[in-house]
Amino acid sequence: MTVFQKHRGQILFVAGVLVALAAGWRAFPVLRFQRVPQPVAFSHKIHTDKAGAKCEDCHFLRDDGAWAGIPAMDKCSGCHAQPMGTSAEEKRFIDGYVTPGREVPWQVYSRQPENVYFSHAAHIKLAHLDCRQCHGAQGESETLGPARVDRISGYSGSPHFQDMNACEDCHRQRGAANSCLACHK
Amino acid sequence: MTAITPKPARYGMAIDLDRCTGCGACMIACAVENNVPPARPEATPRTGITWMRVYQISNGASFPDTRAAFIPILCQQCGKDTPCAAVCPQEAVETDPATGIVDQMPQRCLGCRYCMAACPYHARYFNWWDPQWPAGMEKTLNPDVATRMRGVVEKCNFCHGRLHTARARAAAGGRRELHPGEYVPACVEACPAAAIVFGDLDDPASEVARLARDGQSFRLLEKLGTEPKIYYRTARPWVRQAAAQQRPASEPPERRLRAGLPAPQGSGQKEPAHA
Amino acid sequence: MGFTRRDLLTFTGGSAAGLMFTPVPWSLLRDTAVLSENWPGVPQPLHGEIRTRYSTCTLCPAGCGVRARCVGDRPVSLAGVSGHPASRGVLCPTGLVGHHLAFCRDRAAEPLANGRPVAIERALAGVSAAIAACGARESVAILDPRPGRAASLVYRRFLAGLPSGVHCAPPNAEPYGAFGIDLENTRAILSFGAPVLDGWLSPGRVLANRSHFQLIQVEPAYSRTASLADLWVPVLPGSEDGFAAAVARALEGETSDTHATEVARILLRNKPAIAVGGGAAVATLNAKLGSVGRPGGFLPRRDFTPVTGIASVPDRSIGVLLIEETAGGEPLPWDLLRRKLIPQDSVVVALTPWLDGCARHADYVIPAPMYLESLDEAPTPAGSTVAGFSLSPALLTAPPKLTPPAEFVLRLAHDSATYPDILKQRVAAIKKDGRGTVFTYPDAKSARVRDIPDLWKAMLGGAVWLDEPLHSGTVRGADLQVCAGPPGPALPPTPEYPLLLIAADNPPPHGSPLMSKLYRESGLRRPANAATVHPKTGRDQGLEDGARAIVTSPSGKFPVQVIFDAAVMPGAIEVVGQAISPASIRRA
Amino acid sequence: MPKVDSQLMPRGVRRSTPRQFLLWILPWCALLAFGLYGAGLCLVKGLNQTNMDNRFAFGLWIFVDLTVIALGAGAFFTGFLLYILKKRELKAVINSAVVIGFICYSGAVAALLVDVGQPARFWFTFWHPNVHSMLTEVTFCISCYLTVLFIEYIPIVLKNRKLRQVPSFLVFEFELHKLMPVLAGVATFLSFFHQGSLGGLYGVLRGRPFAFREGFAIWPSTFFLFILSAAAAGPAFILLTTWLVSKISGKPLVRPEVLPLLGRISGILLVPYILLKSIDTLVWIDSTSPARGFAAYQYYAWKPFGPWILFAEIVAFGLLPALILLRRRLRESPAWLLSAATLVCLGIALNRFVFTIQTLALPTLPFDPFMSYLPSWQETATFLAVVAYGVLLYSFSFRYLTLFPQEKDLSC
Repeated sequence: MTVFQKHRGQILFVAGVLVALAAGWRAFPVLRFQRVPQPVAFSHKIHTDKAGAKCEDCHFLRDDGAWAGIPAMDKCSGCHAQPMGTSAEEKRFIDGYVTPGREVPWQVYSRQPENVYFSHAAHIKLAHLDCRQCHGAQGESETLGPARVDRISGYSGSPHFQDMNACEDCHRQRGAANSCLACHK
Repeated sequence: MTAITPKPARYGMAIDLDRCTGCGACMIACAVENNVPPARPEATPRTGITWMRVYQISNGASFPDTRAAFIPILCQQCGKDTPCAAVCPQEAVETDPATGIVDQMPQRCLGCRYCMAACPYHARYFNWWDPQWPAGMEKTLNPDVATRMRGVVEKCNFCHGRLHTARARAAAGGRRELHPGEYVPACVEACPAAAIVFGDLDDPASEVARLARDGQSFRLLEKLGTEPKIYYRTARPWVRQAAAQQRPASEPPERRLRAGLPAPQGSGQKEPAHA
Repeated sequence: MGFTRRDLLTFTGGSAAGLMFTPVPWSLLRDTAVLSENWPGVPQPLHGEIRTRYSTCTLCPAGCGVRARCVGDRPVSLAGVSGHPASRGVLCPTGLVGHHLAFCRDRAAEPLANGRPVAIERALAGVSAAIAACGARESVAILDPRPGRAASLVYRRFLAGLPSGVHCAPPNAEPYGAFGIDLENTRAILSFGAPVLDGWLSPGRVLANRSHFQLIQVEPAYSRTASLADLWVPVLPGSEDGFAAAVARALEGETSDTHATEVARILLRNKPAIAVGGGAAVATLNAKLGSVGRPGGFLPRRDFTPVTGIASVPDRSIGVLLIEETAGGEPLPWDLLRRKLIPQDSVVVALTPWLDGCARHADYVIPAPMYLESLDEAPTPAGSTVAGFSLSPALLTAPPKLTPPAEFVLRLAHDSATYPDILKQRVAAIKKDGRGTVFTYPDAKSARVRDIPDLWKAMLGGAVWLDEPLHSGTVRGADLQVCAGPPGPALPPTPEYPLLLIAADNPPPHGSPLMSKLYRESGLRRPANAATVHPKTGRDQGLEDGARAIVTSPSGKFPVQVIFDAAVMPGAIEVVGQAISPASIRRA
Repeated sequence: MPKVDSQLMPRGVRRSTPRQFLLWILPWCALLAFGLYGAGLCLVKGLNQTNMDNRFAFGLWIFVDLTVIALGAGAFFTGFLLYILKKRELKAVINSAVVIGFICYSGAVAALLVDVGQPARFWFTFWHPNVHSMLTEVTFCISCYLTVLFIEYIPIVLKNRKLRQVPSFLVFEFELHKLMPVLAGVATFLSFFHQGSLGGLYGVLRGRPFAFREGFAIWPSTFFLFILSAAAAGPAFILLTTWLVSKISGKPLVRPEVLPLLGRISGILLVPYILLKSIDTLVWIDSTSPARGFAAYQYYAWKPFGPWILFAEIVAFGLLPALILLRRRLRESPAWLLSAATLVCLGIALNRFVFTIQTLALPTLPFDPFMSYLPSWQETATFLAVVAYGVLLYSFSFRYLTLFPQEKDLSC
């Protein structure tokens, strides 16, 4: 009659608990999100350093306060009609998208539900937030990491854009508007 | 640090019933702006969605002494003890302290319709059907307003999408405060007779505040004490009588509203009872 | 000893308990909310850069300026152009949802010959053959809904080349002939049934001036305009001319019935005054008021070229009839057209965006582009005192197989020019004359034609050209030709037909499904099948409110839904868009 | 099969043959199936299947929910009298009362889940509750109380002859039983609250002067009236059902003095209710309603809702049964007792009808029309499904469980 025999029930129960905890805290957060690679290995670094481009050249506020977001093909083809460098990736990009004039299906890191409203204008011009605060060091990145997408909802799984609480907390701390329609439409 | 929130406004409207020609432009501009779907054939005057609805009222007299007027009804944006906001079980309705606008969040709404029972103006509408647009027409939807799903309540929110746009434009110019007239709801912009004046009731200089103060203005069901922010104006005594009077004990069927009448053929079996 | 079922249960119980203390159940629960947000089948709006584009409304003769809010190139909402001389920044309800028309049912999608789809070439060949086959006394006619356009010029040129071509227009296409109305200076309007506040001329212009003219509405029905007029004079249908004469006498100081005297008093006190709405007596009344050729009255404009009204085309004379239908106009009553056709071997060609209008009776249907689907033109705005012209650039991409009516006629004429070429020529001509000013929509500014280098480009960007006013000295055709007045009843009421049908409210035009929904649910426009009667009349006929009934008149019977309304003249039945005639009504 | 069937039955009582029982439940099953089909349509195709509309946002379902929950109050009130006030005689009906309560509440909740437009979001109310809303209070209390009823139901089930053979069940049942007084206390508290909140639901509608009532603190007067009326109606309903079951099963189930006792309780509670209700009505007519711009008389000018409704509510269905139930001699005679109990239940139903349907039918804007509403067949079917479910659950419980402890002694 070993200890195991004696407390077989309890031991098994505890084992179950432990397994569940491990699965819930370790495995689930990983499984929950899908890592979708970007279609083109774009390097912010090269564009800012070598090409001497500024952030605002591509990502800017329009006069009406709308955010231009990710530039469209016409912006790229401005320079990349012919290869600027020698990299295979650039060639692939030109043959695949520039020459046929196809838009690049970029994966948006911050994909939100349709009813969410976000104004870059308010956050940049009024709250004077630094891009890094939400987008991290994307601007200096060598390559674009894969987008984290919630497998069920299909929305962004990136820590900053995951749920409403992050927004609400910051708004509360800064005493900014927190009514539903302030951020929903 | 409240500095970040701009000076709160209390948006409201003054609607001149003597100018209103009952053309319905306000209703239509509203529906286009807010992505209201076309009706199912089964829909009736009582199940359709019309954030803004123009009613016809009459003095009850008979030909040739009869007189008619039009009165647009939208959410009256009650400012005190807002009946619908108090009753919602899950905070899908709230009054925005920054604008005084009564917000309705369809994505939070359970569809219990308690708020509709609470609203004395019948200004809240339920999505009885899945919204549907004719093929291709969904490409004309307004990107500033999210479409709603079936089984939720929706209502006028003073074209909040336009408020977002106006604020973004102001922010781009580094401003927190909006200039007067920078933000107007679709119905105000569309009214061919310029019968609707919109603005901040708390700004004494504003046109709307001036109109709200003058003797020709009144509000619907004022005695309920919910401080609606929609003011109606008329110089015609009988119109004021018909719109502001206490509910009459009973009325002859002729007095009945067109809106209350059975819809044209193919619009379901529901017939209103006769008073 | 092995792993028993009991062990398994214990283990599962444990893990279930453990799971409660992990994010798993809660985040899954939250995701169900997301699922209920993306309710299946609910479309999501397109996103993109918001642009503003301009056009001009061609749905009715008002010629209002249109400012379109577009996502990328797609219009999502339409609005008026502030400062626009004709529309004063206003669009009517129909205009507000003009961009929905392209998505309506009943659209003509491809050429049809006797109901069967054919290639456009085949249709062309068929029609030209029919035209060639026309004898000397079998005329070829084109029914032109808006004479005075560049397209009308194309039609006239083509018809001139034929042995007997007739360029004709629907009744009252040109209500006041060569004259426009100087609303800005009018102080009183005596209207005989004209829908002055319900879509008359350019609604924006009328409402902008409403505050400084008195409005007297002479009409049997308590119409929208009547309800908003300063004075409503209910008269029996057909007695308008009599009343006009009475007013004319009263203006002379003769005593006549109290209403007329009252009206005369108002007119004399508020000069300049005009009488509108048509009828011979109205013409004389205007002469009496001295409102012709004077500021605040009827002023002649330069561009007028008279066309034959369809009514004055001899019966049984047309061998080939080409009918152009606009996207906004309501179709003519078919029997009016049928009478003009040669009974057996006549050919009808419908140049129309709709399948439910005259297309139903046509041998050939040539699908026309819908409003905003192709470059179009807007002629002189209705009631304008000066000639005008503007382009209506396309905002939507048209489906294939559509042919603009003018283009079809050009091809019949073996003319190599396209419709845009014709429009270019028109603009070039305006530039050449160098008269008048151009109001450009984007900047809401007016400039002299001479000062605009590239008029065509300016027009494409949204602009309206307005001619210089004629000096009132040089009044051409000083006698005001006025359109026909409101018709009286063909027959008097009889025991068989004790009641009187009154046409009230115009039939709802082709419109966005959204518009028809809103009108139906608000009850703001009467449903097409409504018959409105005075409650007393209704009860005398054994009806009650909301009942379904049958209306019978000498010209036939139709089902209606009864609406009781004390505003209706006792003994009358107000129906939507019906000719005035005696009738009877009984329960269905 | 018959063997198992008989083994499941309580000892010492006689039950109908399997055949009879089958014949009894079949029609109810059919009705249930039909009802579920109707409810399914509403869930799949949406609420356009009902005849509710933007004016009649609430319809048959809400009316039924309110009524059923009021009648189900018997469960908590009997429990309260038995365990808290130690009224031992009521032991005879407590099990039956619990089952009925469970049926009423679970039925109401089921109907509510069909009634809301987005059933998948039911948990929002717990996740983001709006504490100012009476409906939140109702949702919380009802779901908690339903759980309590479920727990109260368990021992009754575990007492089943076959289940008793599992030793651990026996222990569990015993433990639970010691818990009963506590549960009864909790149940009483919860029920008092949500019965009240259900009344509050309408009393707080300041936009509907017909329903709006002044009150104490956050609770309008209807809050307290609903509690009282429910407490009065509950025993009456237990009385009726008990009588009905014994008629149908053709067996005496409780000692003769039990039903009159229930009647007496109901009568005693009715008196204060009627009194307060009358006062409340007078205050409302005199000040509450006029103060908000609505002369009370005009509510009753819209046919068919004439002044007769007030009379029926207060006199015919209130005072009259109260007087009957308080007279010992009348109470003793089954005919009087039962008709009085029926009147009480009808009165409750009428009262709930007035607050749900009449409130919405009456116009508020000066140019509003008066409107009427008739439930669609899908709505009615869903309602019938709830009824059928109740009958079936009760039938099975009665057959296999001991709902009436005295039955054994009375039958032998």
